[in-house]
Amino acid sequence: MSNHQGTEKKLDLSVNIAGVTLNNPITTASGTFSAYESGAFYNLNELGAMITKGVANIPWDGNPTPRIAETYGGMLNAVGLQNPGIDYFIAHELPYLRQFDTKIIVNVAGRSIEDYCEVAEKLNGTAADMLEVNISCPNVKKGGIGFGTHSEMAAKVTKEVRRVSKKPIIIKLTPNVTDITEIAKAVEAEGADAVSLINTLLGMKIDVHRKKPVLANKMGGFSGPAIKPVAVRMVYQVRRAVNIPIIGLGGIMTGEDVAEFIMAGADAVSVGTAAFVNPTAPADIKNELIEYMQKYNFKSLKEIREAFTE
Amino acid sequence: MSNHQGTEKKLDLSVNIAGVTLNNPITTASGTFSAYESGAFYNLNELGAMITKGVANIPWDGNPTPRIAETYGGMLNAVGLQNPGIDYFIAHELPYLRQFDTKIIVNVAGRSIEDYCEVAEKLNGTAADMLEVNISCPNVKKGGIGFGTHSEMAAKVTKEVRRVSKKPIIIKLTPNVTDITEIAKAVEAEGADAVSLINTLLGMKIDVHRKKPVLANKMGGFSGPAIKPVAVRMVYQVRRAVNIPIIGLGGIMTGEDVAEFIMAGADAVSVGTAAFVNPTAPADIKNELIEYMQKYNFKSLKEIREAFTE
Amino acid sequence: MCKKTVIEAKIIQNQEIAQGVYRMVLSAPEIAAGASCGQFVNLYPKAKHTLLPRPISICEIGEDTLTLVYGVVGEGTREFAGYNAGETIRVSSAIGTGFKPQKTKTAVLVGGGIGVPPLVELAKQMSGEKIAVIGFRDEPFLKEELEKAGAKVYIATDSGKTGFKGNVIELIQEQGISGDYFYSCGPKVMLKALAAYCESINTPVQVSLEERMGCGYGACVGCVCKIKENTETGYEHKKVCKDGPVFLGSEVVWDE
Amino acid sequence: MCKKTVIEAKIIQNQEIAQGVYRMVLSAPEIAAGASCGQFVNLYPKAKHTLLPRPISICEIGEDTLTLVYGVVGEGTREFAGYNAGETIRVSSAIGTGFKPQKTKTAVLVGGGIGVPPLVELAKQMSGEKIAVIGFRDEPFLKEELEKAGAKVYIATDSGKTGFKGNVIELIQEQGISGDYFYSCGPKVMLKALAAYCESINTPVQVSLEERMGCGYGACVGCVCKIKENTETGYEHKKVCKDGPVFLGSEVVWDE
Ligand SMILES: Cc1cc2nc3c(=O)[nH]c(=O)nc-3n(C[C@H](O)[C@H](O)[C@H](O)COP(=O)(O)OP(=O)(O)OC[C@H]3O[C@@H](n4cnc5c(N)ncnc54)[C@H](O)[C@@H]3O)c2cc1C
Ligand SMILES: Cc1cc2nc3c(=O)[nH]c(=O)nc-3n(C[C@H](O)[C@H](O)[C@H](O)COP(=O)(O)OP(=O)(O)OC[C@H]3O[C@@H](n4cnc5c(N)ncnc54)[C@H](O)[C@@H]3O)c2cc1C
Ligand SMILES: Cc1cc2nc3c(=O)[nH]c(=O)nc-3n(C[C@H](O)[C@H](O)[C@H](O)COP(=O)(O)O)c2cc1C
Ligand SMILES: Cc1cc2nc3c(=O)[nH]c(=O)nc-3n(C[C@H](O)[C@H](O)[C@H](O)COP(=O)(O)O)c2cc1C
Ligand code: FES
Ligand code: FES
Repeated sequence: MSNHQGTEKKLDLSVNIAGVTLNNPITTASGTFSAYESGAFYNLNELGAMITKGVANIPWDGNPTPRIAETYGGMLNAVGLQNPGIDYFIAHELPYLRQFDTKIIVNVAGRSIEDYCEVAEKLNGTAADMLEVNISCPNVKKGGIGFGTHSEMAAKVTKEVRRVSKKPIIIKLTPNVTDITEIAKAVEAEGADAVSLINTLLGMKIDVHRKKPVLANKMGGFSGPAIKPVAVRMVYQVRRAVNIPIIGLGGIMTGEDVAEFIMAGADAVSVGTAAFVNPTAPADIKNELIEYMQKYNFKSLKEIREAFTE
Repeated sequence: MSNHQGTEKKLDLSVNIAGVTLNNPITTASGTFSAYESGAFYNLNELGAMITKGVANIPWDGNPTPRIAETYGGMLNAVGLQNPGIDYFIAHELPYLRQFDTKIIVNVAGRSIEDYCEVAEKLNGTAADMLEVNISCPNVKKGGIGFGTHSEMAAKVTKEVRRVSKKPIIIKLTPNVTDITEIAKAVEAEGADAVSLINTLLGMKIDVHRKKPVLANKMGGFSGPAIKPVAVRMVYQVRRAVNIPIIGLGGIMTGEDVAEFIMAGADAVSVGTAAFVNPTAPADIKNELIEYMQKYNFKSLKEIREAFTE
Repeated sequence: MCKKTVIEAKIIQNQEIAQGVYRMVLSAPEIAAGASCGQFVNLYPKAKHTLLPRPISICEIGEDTLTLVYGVVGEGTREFAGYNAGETIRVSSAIGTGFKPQKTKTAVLVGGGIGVPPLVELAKQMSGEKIAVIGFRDEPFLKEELEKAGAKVYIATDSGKTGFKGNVIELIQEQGISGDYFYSCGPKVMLKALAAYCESINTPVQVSLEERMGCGYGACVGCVCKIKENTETGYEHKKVCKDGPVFLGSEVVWDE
Repeated sequence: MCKKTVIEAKIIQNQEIAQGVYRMVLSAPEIAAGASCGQFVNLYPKAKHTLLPRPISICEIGEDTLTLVYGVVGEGTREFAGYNAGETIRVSSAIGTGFKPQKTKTAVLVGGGIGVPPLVELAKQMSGEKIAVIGFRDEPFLKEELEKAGAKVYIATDSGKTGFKGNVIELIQEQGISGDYFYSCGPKVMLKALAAYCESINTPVQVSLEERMGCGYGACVGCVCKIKENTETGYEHKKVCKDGPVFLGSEVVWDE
């Protein structure tokens, strides 16, 4: 292990996403992070960025319980995007986030294109550094079909949000599609500044003792280390299909997992379910990434990416 | 635990799939079973049916190695359907299979519709009880796009194989699609006698120490307990979309997992990766299913299915 | 700033105290120091295919120790039951909003099954008269601990094997047990019935709820319950792991 | 009919014999009885997130015991290294087609690193003169065992810390070691070079190959290597776990 910092070139973890510089590539996956609660366990200044829970134009009540189920190496959730609405968020949550020396990425939810646009517009004057637009929400106007599963709809949301927003926008893609590169190309063409992937797979668990689905909502979003091979594959595919930055996520548990996503083509990453297994996971994973880089004498994320040969 | 067999109604594990009666719902997932090698570990008469490795019209060489990678709670394979071709299969493998008191389901691979039909025709006069048509293979004539990811192509294969085959045909569906019910409905409409699902998810793993993909083929089929929530969800969805029997698979490791698939809507199941973790898995899982049924006093698979409430 | 933590705590004792019910005593001074009655800790299984924390109520808080009592119901608790004294387990700081002991004349503590444990520390924290009414399917546990904490203990069992045959509410009515404040933890059906009973006799009750958790520390909104609020729907989804697990029986929407 | 099995075998010894290299002795009479040199067993990790068997060559076959020697390289072998004598491990019957000891005058056994272990049982099975040439990065192991089996042992290390500085083929050439039959196990680059060397000196060599495995018992066709055959491509994919791990050096297609 070579470890001669100071004399040599210094280790640089920073990454630029659509003009915004993150101190390091570790961000918090939307819906698995709360600044107040997570910050009780580790120093949030360690993060490259905080990605918030999804926020909609009005408060959403979310789904009935149980909302959570554990699976083999993974979990299901059907929180249903419970959130207090953008006005409350701007008034009561955003000010708290501003105290930290890290970037703020606001995850945006919506049931119609107008919903998304309303949130994006309201965030224009605020401290938010970027928006992450979650297009996995069902489009209620189109009978509940996910925006993210059809390239025309994905393109449409991107176009309209891009038009009204003054911030860089990241489009968050769902893995529940036949060809994710098609969706990625569609949103890139309409001005997405970056994409993040993957959102949760759609899964289900039945309790054979109670003889009913574990989740009140029956199906839910499947996340955690179990799904990592799908996420890595999709990041790899999308990297070869678009030129905009990629935030990679899905099952990241260790610093080496981060390196895996970077080699597959990610510019930054998000840590989600890992923070349930270990509340300090994002900070720990950042330190493990540094150890990994020191072991192989990588000085930047770019060097990791370039070391990958197919 | 009530266990008064003999005096009460007897436990009946049998199931009828498209006119073929299996003694029990446990079959072996294609590609994870070899009668000679698996039969060295347990009595093959315990199976409801043996599903063979994929067989094509001519021998296939398969992919370069490494073909196998382990993932968190799962695995990837890129065997590439190595097989000795249908003539060799009929001459040298089928006769060996006939000695067992269980059903024979031959999994059929192809790179064009003609390939599939040739195999199906050659099996007409043989001891095969049913065919399982693997439509996840890439269609070389259409630039390598999977037959199983487009409903028109899936329908076309089904129609042609149904026309030439004198045996019941099961169409094996891939999970790498936006809407699996659409494909299931398309193949049902063209005469599929049953569907089996799921085949493997598409996944990838990168070795961050060697800095290259683990599989020589880069991407591979993702299987094992990690993927079970996706499989259960798809069986549940397809059960509500078609009327033909379903063979459910994907991550089954225990008798309770079998019950879970049956509650979701499966008529029978296949055990795949579990037989790598434990070579006697199919037989053990059958016994665990019996224990589960005794615990809840279920006398048939139908009673399990009907006990499920949403 | 980092006021919460997860530590590897040494197991001092892990002993079966009733069939399938274990008492685990942990050496965890820093966690014990910050804990109060009715809060819970998260226990993390070692098996890597089981990811999520297991929330377990704090049964007793010692100077340097925490006592937990848990029932074996699934993979995680089965793993915990296999630990020996001397081994370690990952455990979080005490979490949530617990019981708020009131200065009243007679407190009635009502517990059902694996909901009995948090009542022990509660009883220890309260002066004044206290009556514990605890129900089990078959086999009671923690009776002595409650008595040591100064409570008069009544026992009900479904089977009638020990104590009163029936449930705790029937026992309360049969024995004419009364008090000016109720506290309770147990299965939802029991809590719901008790909340209705307390309303009928116009006596306040604090109830400790359970819900499936994701993070176990307030970040994921996985573990909510419906608490009456002046909103359009008449309730708000509050987090069991943070706003609870203890709520007033009168503020809970008992719909299911 | 069921001629193969997986058993829970008792661990008699599990001891570090070089840095990161362990000797594990298992009590497994039924498996020992059916084993021959150059075969391997599958060891199954207990951790449920690691599913696949770990193939480990048989180092020595006792009356009632099997000796394995393994290096710690990843999650599975790290788990194995943590076991204590008295614990159990799941282990399969002996699998595959091993070495076929030939009746020759002088046998040369060439091993590289963690490929050395199967040469010990091979040496024990052979009468006649035997020379072992074994290479390591830094720290040799199994020298005494090979000597006890009657072999004259030459050692090479990459670092030159012990024995000859260089690789085994350089050592063979430097020392003018020769024999009428070679046997080898080790990294693919070494085997490939040795096969070329043996061809050049017109001496047969048996080589033991490695490949990533799915089932580990011949069912999945995951673990193939290319063996020369009279086919269109000039080779056939054969299973390392069944047709091998030992093949003739001359029949292997050494393309990568
Ligand atoms: C605030 C709170 C306090 C609790 N206190 C105690 C206690 O003191 N003693 C005790 O024995 N039990 C207590 N429980 C219940 C305990 O958390 C579960 O029995 C335990 O999590 C089961 O884990 P398992 O792995 O054995 O079961 P599994 O069924 O294998 O667990 C699968 C998943 O479901 C969750 N789960 C299963 N049952 C419950 C449940 N009843 N409540 C919440 N999550 C559940 C698990 O945490 C896990 O994520 C408490 C629950 C809550 C919410
Ligand atoms: C026929 C045969 C005999 C072997 N004999 C020995 C022996 O006697 N001593 C010894 O130390 N090692 C031996 N190996 C290598 C040994 O199997 C691996 O080192 C071991 O599987 C690594 O497991 P892990 O969980 O520690 O590594 P991980 O990298 O965590 O394993 C991940 C997966 O890759 C597989 N894998 C990793 N490295 C190898 C490898 N080199 N060959 C095959 N599969 C691999 C594992 O089995 C597992 O499925 C042998 C391999 C084969 C094929
Ligand atoms: C409890 C929970 C809530 C989530 N909520 C959101 C959300 O509000 N918006 C969103 O875009 N993704 C949401 N996700 C998805 C995650 O951000 C992430 O894409 C997914 O969990 C995969 O990453 P992981 O395996 O690291 O958890 C949620 C995930 C979980 C587990
Ligand atoms: C090594 C391997 C080879 C496979 N080969 C085939 C095949 O030839 N034809 C096919 O239809 N499915 C094949 N599959 C897919 C399995 O039959 C099954 O659909 C999948 O593995 C999911 O089930 P499991 O999680 O129980 O393994 C293969 C799977 C594995 C692991
Ligand atoms: S469990 Fe995550 S908020 Fe309560
Ligand atoms: S590992 Fe399955 S055939 Fe060799």
